[in-house]
This record gives sequence, structure tokens and C-alpha cells, in this order.
Amino acid sequence: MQNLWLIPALPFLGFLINGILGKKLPKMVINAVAVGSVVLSFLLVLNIWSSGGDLAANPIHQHYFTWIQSGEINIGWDYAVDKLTLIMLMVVTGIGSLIHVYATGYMAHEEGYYRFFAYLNLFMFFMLNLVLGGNYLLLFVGWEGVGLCSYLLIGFYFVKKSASTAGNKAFIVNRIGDFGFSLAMFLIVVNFGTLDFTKVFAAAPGKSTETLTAIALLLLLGATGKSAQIPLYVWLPDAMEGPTPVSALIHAATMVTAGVYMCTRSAVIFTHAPIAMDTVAIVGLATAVFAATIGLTQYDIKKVFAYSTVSQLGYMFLGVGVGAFSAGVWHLVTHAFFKALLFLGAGSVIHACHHEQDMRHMGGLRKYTPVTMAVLACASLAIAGVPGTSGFFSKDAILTAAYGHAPWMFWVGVVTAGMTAFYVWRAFWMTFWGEYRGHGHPHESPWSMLAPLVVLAFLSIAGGFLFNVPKILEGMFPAAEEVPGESMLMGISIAAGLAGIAISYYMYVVNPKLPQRISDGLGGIYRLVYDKYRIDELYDATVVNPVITGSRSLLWKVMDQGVIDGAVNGVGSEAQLAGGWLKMLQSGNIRSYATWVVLGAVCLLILIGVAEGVTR
Amino acid sequence: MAEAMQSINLQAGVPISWYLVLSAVLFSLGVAGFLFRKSIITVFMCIELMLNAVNLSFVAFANQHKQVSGHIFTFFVMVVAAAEAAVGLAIILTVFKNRETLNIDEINSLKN
Amino acid sequence: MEFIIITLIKLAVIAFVLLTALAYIQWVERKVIAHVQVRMGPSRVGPHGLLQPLADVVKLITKEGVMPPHANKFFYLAAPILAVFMALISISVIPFGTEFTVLGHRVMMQLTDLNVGVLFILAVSSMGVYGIALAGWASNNKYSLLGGLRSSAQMISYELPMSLALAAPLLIAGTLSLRGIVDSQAGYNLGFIPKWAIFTGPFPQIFSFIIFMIAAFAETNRIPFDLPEAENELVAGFHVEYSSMSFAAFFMAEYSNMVTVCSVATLLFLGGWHPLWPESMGSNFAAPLILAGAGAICLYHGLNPARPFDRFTLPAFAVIFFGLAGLMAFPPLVPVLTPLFWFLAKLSFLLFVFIWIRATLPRFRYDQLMSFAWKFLFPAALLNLLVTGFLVALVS
Amino acid sequence: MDFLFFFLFAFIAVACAVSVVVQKHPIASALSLVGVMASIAVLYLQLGAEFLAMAQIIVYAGAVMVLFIFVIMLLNAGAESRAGRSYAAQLMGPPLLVALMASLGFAIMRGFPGGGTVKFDSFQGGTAQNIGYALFTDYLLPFEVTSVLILVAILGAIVLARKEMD
Repeated sequence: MQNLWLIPALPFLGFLINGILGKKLPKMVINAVAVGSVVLSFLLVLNIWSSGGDLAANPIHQHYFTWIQSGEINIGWDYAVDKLTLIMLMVVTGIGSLIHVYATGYMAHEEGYYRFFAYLNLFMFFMLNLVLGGNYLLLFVGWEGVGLCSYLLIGFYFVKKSASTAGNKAFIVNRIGDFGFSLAMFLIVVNFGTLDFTKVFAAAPGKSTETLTAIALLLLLGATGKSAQIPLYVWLPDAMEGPTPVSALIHAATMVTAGVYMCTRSAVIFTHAPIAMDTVAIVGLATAVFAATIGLTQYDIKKVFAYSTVSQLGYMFLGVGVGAFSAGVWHLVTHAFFKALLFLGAGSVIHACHHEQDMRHMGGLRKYTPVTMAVLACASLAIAGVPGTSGFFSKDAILTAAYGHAPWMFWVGVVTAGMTAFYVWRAFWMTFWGEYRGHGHPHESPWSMLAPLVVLAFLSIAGGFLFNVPKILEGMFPAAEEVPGESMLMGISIAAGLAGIAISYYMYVVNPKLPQRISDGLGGIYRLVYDKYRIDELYDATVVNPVITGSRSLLWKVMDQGVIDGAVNGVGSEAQLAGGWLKMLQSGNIRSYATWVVLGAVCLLILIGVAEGVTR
Repeated sequence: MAEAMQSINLQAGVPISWYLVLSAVLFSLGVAGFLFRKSIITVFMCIELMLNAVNLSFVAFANQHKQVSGHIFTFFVMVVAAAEAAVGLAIILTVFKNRETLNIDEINSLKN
Repeated sequence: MEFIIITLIKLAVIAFVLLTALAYIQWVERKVIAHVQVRMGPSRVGPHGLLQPLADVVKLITKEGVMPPHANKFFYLAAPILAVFMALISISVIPFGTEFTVLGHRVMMQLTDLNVGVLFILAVSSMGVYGIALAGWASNNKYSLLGGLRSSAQMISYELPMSLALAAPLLIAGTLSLRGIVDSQAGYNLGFIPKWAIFTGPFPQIFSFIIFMIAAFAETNRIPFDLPEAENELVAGFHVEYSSMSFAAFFMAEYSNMVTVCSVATLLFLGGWHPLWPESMGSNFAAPLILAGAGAICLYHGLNPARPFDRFTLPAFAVIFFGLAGLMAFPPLVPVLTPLFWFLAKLSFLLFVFIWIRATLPRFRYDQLMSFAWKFLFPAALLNLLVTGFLVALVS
Repeated sequence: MDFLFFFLFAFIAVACAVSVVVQKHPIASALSLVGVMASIAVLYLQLGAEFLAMAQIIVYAGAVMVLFIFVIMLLNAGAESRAGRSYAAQLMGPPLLVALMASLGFAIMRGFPGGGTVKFDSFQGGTAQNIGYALFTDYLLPFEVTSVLILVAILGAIVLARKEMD
């Protein structure tokens, strides 16, 4: 019998200890508590992995207590583990452990050390809750909880205006997605009478397509918020204000994939709603292309990787949308490896360059930080889809499935893959080749930071062999149809990736003047892309400002000041008038007051007497 | 009234209403003191008198219904009266310190 | 009717004995203090000054009562009466022996057995403040007013630890009737340790007893807590303006209060009339033996007189003591008189402690007195009550 | 006997209450009030409330009224001054009082035409045990709340009455 509740409980305990006592504890203890709790959770997950038995046939399902009981609806605190959950657990706790170790080195000299680890542990708790939850509401608890932690950690440097603004932005944008998710849950409750996954999915095939489409689209809205898809992706690039381990853990490896997880979890609903499926695929693809183009132009190393994340998440949704759920999850896993590595490597680079994030002030770091360069190279190879690396397998699986669904999606995907390879390697060249353009002396990071990087580098390269997700998940999802000419498609995508690498090498190592000329040549278009298509400004103009102006002019000036204050003031002045008369009674003489009280008492007594007399 | 007097059996005991009448009389005397006395301390004592009068009727009711609840109410009234006396007298001390008068008619800063 | 007659007879007996005893406690006090201070004490009026109390009474009655000018006449006169009244009335619920039958009537050695006896004593003793406060106020004298205020503050303050100390043995006894409390202390642990509240129970009430005795000293305005009449500060405190019988009334009240608190201590903590060791070990013979011993000593000193008239007086005392010893040993009276003897023995011992302390300890300062009550005695009594209550609940 | 006791102590209570109201001096009023309280305590005994009778004496006569006397002595309050007046109280007071008495009497006579009768010892439910049991079971919450109230009152009294700190 596995005690599932221990897995989230341990990080929560860590959160309590660090959050409440952390201020007084020495750093050694904080490290031990924060890292230890997550590693223990990881070991527990490994235990399930090794001794799980046949999870496909008998998923683990544990009921702890009834949480909400209202009429027919009974929502329990249930944890459930099937293979999908298990994979997510491995990713979350495994990468979580590595990043915790990394953070002990990265954050060593920061203010609020204990606070950071308390938040990080709290995040682990909610994320594990999200993954383990056996019903939508519990998933939602985790969903909201990770959102909260994301907000807290983005705004970790809360004295910085941009950081706290970014935190607010993430929180508010996510609310829109959560609104969709809530509506989806309401619809599920209304139509199914329950939120338990097993019951909902068992009953889903019997429901009408319209209902399922509505539910699926609303769930997708939720997923776009959490997983940064069009139109709600805007918060993720800004979220890079947080410390780098946070970007790696929350905004690359785990939390942002929650949307993918949720859609995969709801596969039954989606497969019965073809329109929703198509929407998912198109949203994913559009996001992938869109973010990739922005990524081409950015100079902030973390921004580049942030747009890359958005783009890769788009890939995952593409996979889910074309029905290749296991491919999507596979990409989720491999992406977790190499994107965490990219971010952590970027963190290492930033650390080396004294918190410089602009690539134009880097360069030539291969002499100073050889290990970082090596691991980043592994990650970049993986994301570019070079054959044999983890990224190759998952991306290829998605693209193949996309070709089976609609060939044009494949071609767009291939172009995106090329762009991906280009901008990642562009960052690589700009960082490690050429001459050092920054200030100070770059230095290699401590081994507490490098060790997790090496592990992740290994996983990025070999992860595709180690975790053959479609094989593990075999039987959980309907198999994607066989696609003819698979090897040819594979060749095309490999070629696109290699081409991207080659072009970037040419543009940033062989002929460094070229990018400037190209951007000058493109002029306005370049400017538009560089400014991220001015989507933020568009949102400001269309949504944010109207809301603010409306609140200010209508709600405040008219409703509040005119109607409500007017009513209050009117009552006040009337009362003042009446009070002017009654003031005569207010003599300040206690005995007079007493007289009035007695008068009232006598009147009451007489009234009661009269009433009694009447009734008799 | 005369009929009522005749129907009273001297062996049966005191009618409960007599206690209530006594309570009412004491209460009215307390009210009278409150209305006509000028010393704030005496006025305060008249409040205690009224409380006592009410307590008496509580206990009489308890006897009537043979239940202990009336006693509990009286108990609470006593406790509250004790607390009230402590705070009230402290207030009187403060008032006297500040205004050097105990005449209730001169303590009228609530006026208007 | 029978009830009323018996009660009236008891009333007469108790009043006579008590008032006489009060006068003679005064004599004992003077004698004891004198001997502590290596003096003779009263010795002129009657043999060994035995008629001194009588002489004092005559003196006080025949003295002129002086009333200070501008005193509030009514309250000035009412105060001593109130004081002595409140002091005497609490004696009425104190039992001092078992029941016995005379001429077919059952008689309790107690005026009345209230089932809220302890509360009654507390209530009456709390009323005792009025006599003193009024006396201080009505005298129209700043010393007496200060004395009166001090005294009432002191008595209110010490009433709290006293009541709390009283509550602890009540928890063990489970009743508020004084007779019931004494009955609950009958018997012996291990065959010889008496089941008095200070020795037994889930929590021996020795701390409670000490706290009660300290508070009792303060309640009766005795040294070391006699601040209200601190001669060197307040001349004589609240009764500075009193003379004649009204002055005597305050003294009567003080001694009467002493008797009351000592009786309460005896009843609640020292097992009332239960002997110190079991009857099977011969406790019934203690009384005649002690009295006979006293008689023998008197006889010996009468035969070897230190002063000429001792030759006549001491043998006379010896005869009285032997007579009492005979009464105590007279079998039909044993079950009646032995409990009475034990009660009076314990009471006398406590009264002696009062006098002994007066001869020994100096007076407190007023702020010391107050902070002692509130900062030490009150928390200690509360703690004792908590522990006792907890243990009683645990045992039951 | 019951009638005798009732009339005796009812008379004392009313006489003392009148004295509370008409005495010129606050001390006299206070002592009259003690008389009222004591006679009410005796009536409690007759009504079978022995615990309350004792509590009445201890709390009211022994503590509250001593506090009053204390304050009167401290402030050296004399007979009240003539200054100030309340037209409302003086004009409306007497008729209102008559009306109050009349309506109360009417209500009592109407509500308790026969009523029960009280004999000494007819009600045994007022012992300390009964009250303690009720207090710690049915009325536990009010009891605890009252203890908090007393605590607050103590604090309030101390804050109000203490000397200003330098």
C-alpha cells in the first residue's frame, strides 16, 4: 500500500518549517529541509515507479475524506495514480529535486533565502496536488495553488517594480483562464453530477457532442491561461522577472505544462469533441509559430527561452490537438528536461556575467564557463531535434501525427522547428562564441549548480531512449493512425533543424554583420516582431484601458459619487433636519433622558395591556 | 381585590404575585430615585436597587416554575452588576477628578 | 415549639459562655504576652489577675462616653453595634460537638446547621467591614477615616485568598454544611493518621491551611496585619474617637472574629471534634488525664507556694481541674464531652498561635501588606485550588 | 410563619428602599440599600434560593456596596447640591411613576391572578449543587463569557482609576 498523501505532504511540511521558522534557522537547515523534503517525495515516486505493478489495469486510487458534500454532489479528497500521473510525478519531483539543489547554489547570497525555499516547497505541494488529484476540483486546487506560488515567486524581488507588476500580470491573466476552467467545471457538474475523473470519463461518451465541445473549449481556455497559449500567453515572457530557478521549474518544466496535462487527462472529452480538437491543434500551432518568430529577434537570453517555451508548449498542444496525446506528453517530458536545462544553463551564464541578461553583452564565454557551454550545447541539440537526442523523438512523433491529421500543419510545424533551432543556436553562438563584450570577469558556477545541469544534460540527450512515453502510455489513448512515408517526414524535420543550426552559425559566427543588415532591410516588420507584435499594447488599448476608464468614469464618478453618495448624503441631510428638531430633547441632562425612558416603558406596558385586553 | 384577599389561605403560603408586587414597588422606588436624585452616586445606587428588584422577581419565577434557570439569571445579573459597579465607580472617580462635582445635572457635556 | 425552646436554651448557654470567654481570652492574651516578654501581666485583681476582665468591664461601663463634635451621631453609635453584631452572628452556624439526647430531645451542639454554613460565615464576615468603615467615617477624624479606609481595603483584599483557601477543602468534602465537612474528616489513614483535611485527601490541604491562617490574621486586623490601628501612624485607627462601651464593643468584635476564624480553621482543616489519634489507642483518656495533670501541678504548687495566697488559690484550682477530669471520665458523659474537649483544645491552640504571633512579629508596611495579598497570597491560593480541583476530579 | 416573614422583610425592604431615595446623605442611602439587599436575601431564603441568598450578601452587600461606601468616603461626598434641574423629570416624573406602578400592578394581577404560593422549603432546587451543575452544563458558554466580561471590567476600572503615570 502506497501512502500517496505523503508525496505532497512532505513538501508542505517543508513549507511550514521554512515558512514559519525559516527566519531563525541557519541556511544548512533550510537547505536540508527544502531539498530533503522534495528528494524524499521523489524517492517515494520512484518507489511507486518500481513497484507499481500494472498501473494500466489497476490504477491506484486512495480516498482520504469527504471534502464537500452538497446534495448529490460528493467531492472527496482523493489521490489517484495511473501511468500519466506517474510520468508527471517523475517529471515534477525529479526535476524539482534537481532545481532545488541548483537553487541552493544560485540563491546562496539572496535576501529572503528561507522565503524563496518556502515558496518553492509550497509550489511543489500544489503541483503534486494538481497531478495527484482524483477529481477536477482537487486538480483546480493545485491549479490555483501553483498560480499563487507562481505569482509569489515572480514577484520574489518585490522591491523591483517590474517584478511585482509581472507578478500581478501573471495572476490577472491566469484569472481569465481560471474563469474558463471554473465554467467548465460547472458544466461538468451540471451534466455529469460529479467531478471524479473516472466517473466523468466513463459517462462522457454518452453525452451530446455540443456539451462536450463546450466543456472542452472552456477547459482549453483554462489551459491557454496556465500554459501560455494564444491569446493568454502574454504573462509568461514577463514572468522571467522571477529568479532563474523559478523560471526553470515553474515557467518551463512543470506548471506551464499543467494545461497540457489537463487536456491529456480530459482526452476522453476532447476526442468526442472534434471541433475542440481542431481548435486545440490550431491554437497550438499558431502559438508555436507566433512565439518562434518573436524568439528570433530577442536579445534577453531569458526572453528568448521564454518565447521558446511558449512555442514548444504550442507544439504540445498541437500534439494533443491532432490526437497524439502520448506524443504531446512525450514532448512535455523531454521539453521539461531540455528547457529546464536551458534555463538553468542561462542562469549559470547570467550568474557568470554578474546578472547580465542581454546577449549583446556576453560572448566568448566558452573560455570561462566550459561546463555550462557543454551542457547548454546538449540542450540546444535536443531542442533543435538533432537525431538521437530526446527532442528529436518527441518532436518527430508530434510532426508525424500532425501530417496524418493535416499535411499543412506538418509543414508549418517544420518551419517552426527550423526557427526554433535557429534562435536557440543563435543564443548559443552569441553567448559562447566571439569576444566577451560584457564587464567584469565571468566565472564558472559552483558545483552545486553544475551537478544538476550535468544530470539534466544527460537526460536531454538520452531521455528519448529512457522514457519512451508512447510505449508506457500504450493503451491509454486511442492510437494515432499509421502515417505513410514516416521516414521521409523524419528526414524533412531533421533537415529543418540542421538548417536552422547552420544558418545561425553562418549569421552569428561566420558573418556577424549580416543580422544587422537583414533587420535593417526588413525595417518595419522587424520592428513589429521585435516589439512582440505589440500584443501587450493591443491588450492595453482594447481591454485594460477600457476597463480602467469604465471603472473610473462610470462606476466611480457616476455610480459611486452620484447615485450611492447622493443617496447617503440625502439621507444624511434629511436626518440632520429631523435631528435639528429632535435636538430639543437632547438636553444633556441624564434625568431627562431617564424620564423619556420611563415614558417609553409605561407606553409599552399600556400597549401590551391593551393588546391583552383586545385578545381576551 | 377583596375577593382575592378572601381566597388566600393562610396555611397555603404566600402568593407568588405578592413577591412580584414587592419587586414592582422596589423597582418603582429605584426609578423614582433615578428621576429625582441629583447625586450621581445615589443615582447609581438606585440602579442597583432596580437590579435587585428584578432579581427578586426572577427568583420568584424560579420558585413558581420549580426551575433553577431563574437563579442562574440572577447569578449573572449579580456578576454583571459587580462588574458594572467597578467600572461605574471608576468612571465616577474620574468624573469627579476632572469636574469636581457629583451633581448629575452639571455633568451635561452630551448636550447638543 | 420544642425547637424554639431548645434553641433559646442553646442561645443562652452559648451567649453566656462566649461572652465570658471573650473577656478571658483578653486576659490570656495579656498573660501570655507578659510571660513571653518576661513580665508578670495582670496579677492584682483577684488571684493571678483572674478578676481583671471583670474589673475592665466595670471600668468601661462606668466611663463617660465621649462623642466628638460634628460626628454623624447615628452612624457613630451604630458602627460598634454593627461590628459586634456581625462578629457574633457567625458563631451561630459553628458546630462544636456531636449530637446527644437530653430527656428524650435530640440536641445538636450548634445553634443551627445551615447547609450553606461556610457561605454564611463568608457573607457575615464580609459584612463586618461596615462597622469599621462606618466607625472611621462617622468619627469625623482624618486618622480614623484613614484607618477605616485601610481596614476595609485590607479586609476586602484578604477575603479573596481566604475564600479561595476555604474552597479547596470544600472541594474535597463536597458539601457546604460545616457539620458535613467535619463528618467527612472522620476516620484514620493507616490506622493512626487522622483524615483531617491538612493530612489527607487527594491533595493535603496544608498550603491551604497556611494561606487561610495568614488571611485570617489580616481579616481580624491582628498583628502583623494590624495596620488599621497602627498606633504610631494613625494614633489608634478607626476607633480613636471611641470610648467606654462602644470602644469595648470593637474589642469584643475583634476577639469574637478571632474565635470565629479559628473555629472555621478547626472545622475545615483540623477535623473539628475528631481526636488526634483513634479511640482504640485511648484518645478518650486524653482529656481526663490532661485535666488531672493540670490539677496535680496546681496542687503541687499549692503545697509549695511561691506567694502567700497561692496556698489557698492553687488547691482550689486543683479541685476544679480534678472535678472536670472526673466529669470527662464519667462514662455517660464521655461521648458528649470528649468531642467538645477536642474541639476546644484545637480552638485554644489556634488562639494561642494568634497571641504567640502577636508577641513575636513586627507590623507590615501598608504597601507590603497589599502586594503580599495580591501578588503572593491570591495566586498561591488560586494555584492550590486548581491543583486540588484537578486532583479531586482525577480521583473521582 | 411564612406570611409573618414575608411581611416583616417586605416591610423592611420597602422602608429601606424609601430611605435610599429620600435620605440626603449618600452614606445613609448606601446603608439603606444594604438593608434592602439583606432583606431581599432573606426573601430569597424563603423562596428556596439559599445559594443566591448568600451570594447576594457576599457580592452585593460585601463587595459592591463596600465599593460604594469606599468611593463616597474617598470623594467625601456630602449632601447633594441644589444646582441644576430637569424640567422633564420634575414635571413628568410623578405622574409617570404613578402610571408605572399602576401598569406594573395591573400586569401582575392580570398575569398571576391566582398564581402559585410560596412556602418555606417548598422548593429545594436552589442549592449550590444545583446551581453549579446548571452553570457548568447548560449555561457554560454564558458563564465563560461572563468571566471574560469581568476581566474586561477589571481592566477598565484599573485604567480609569489609576493615577496618571509621569
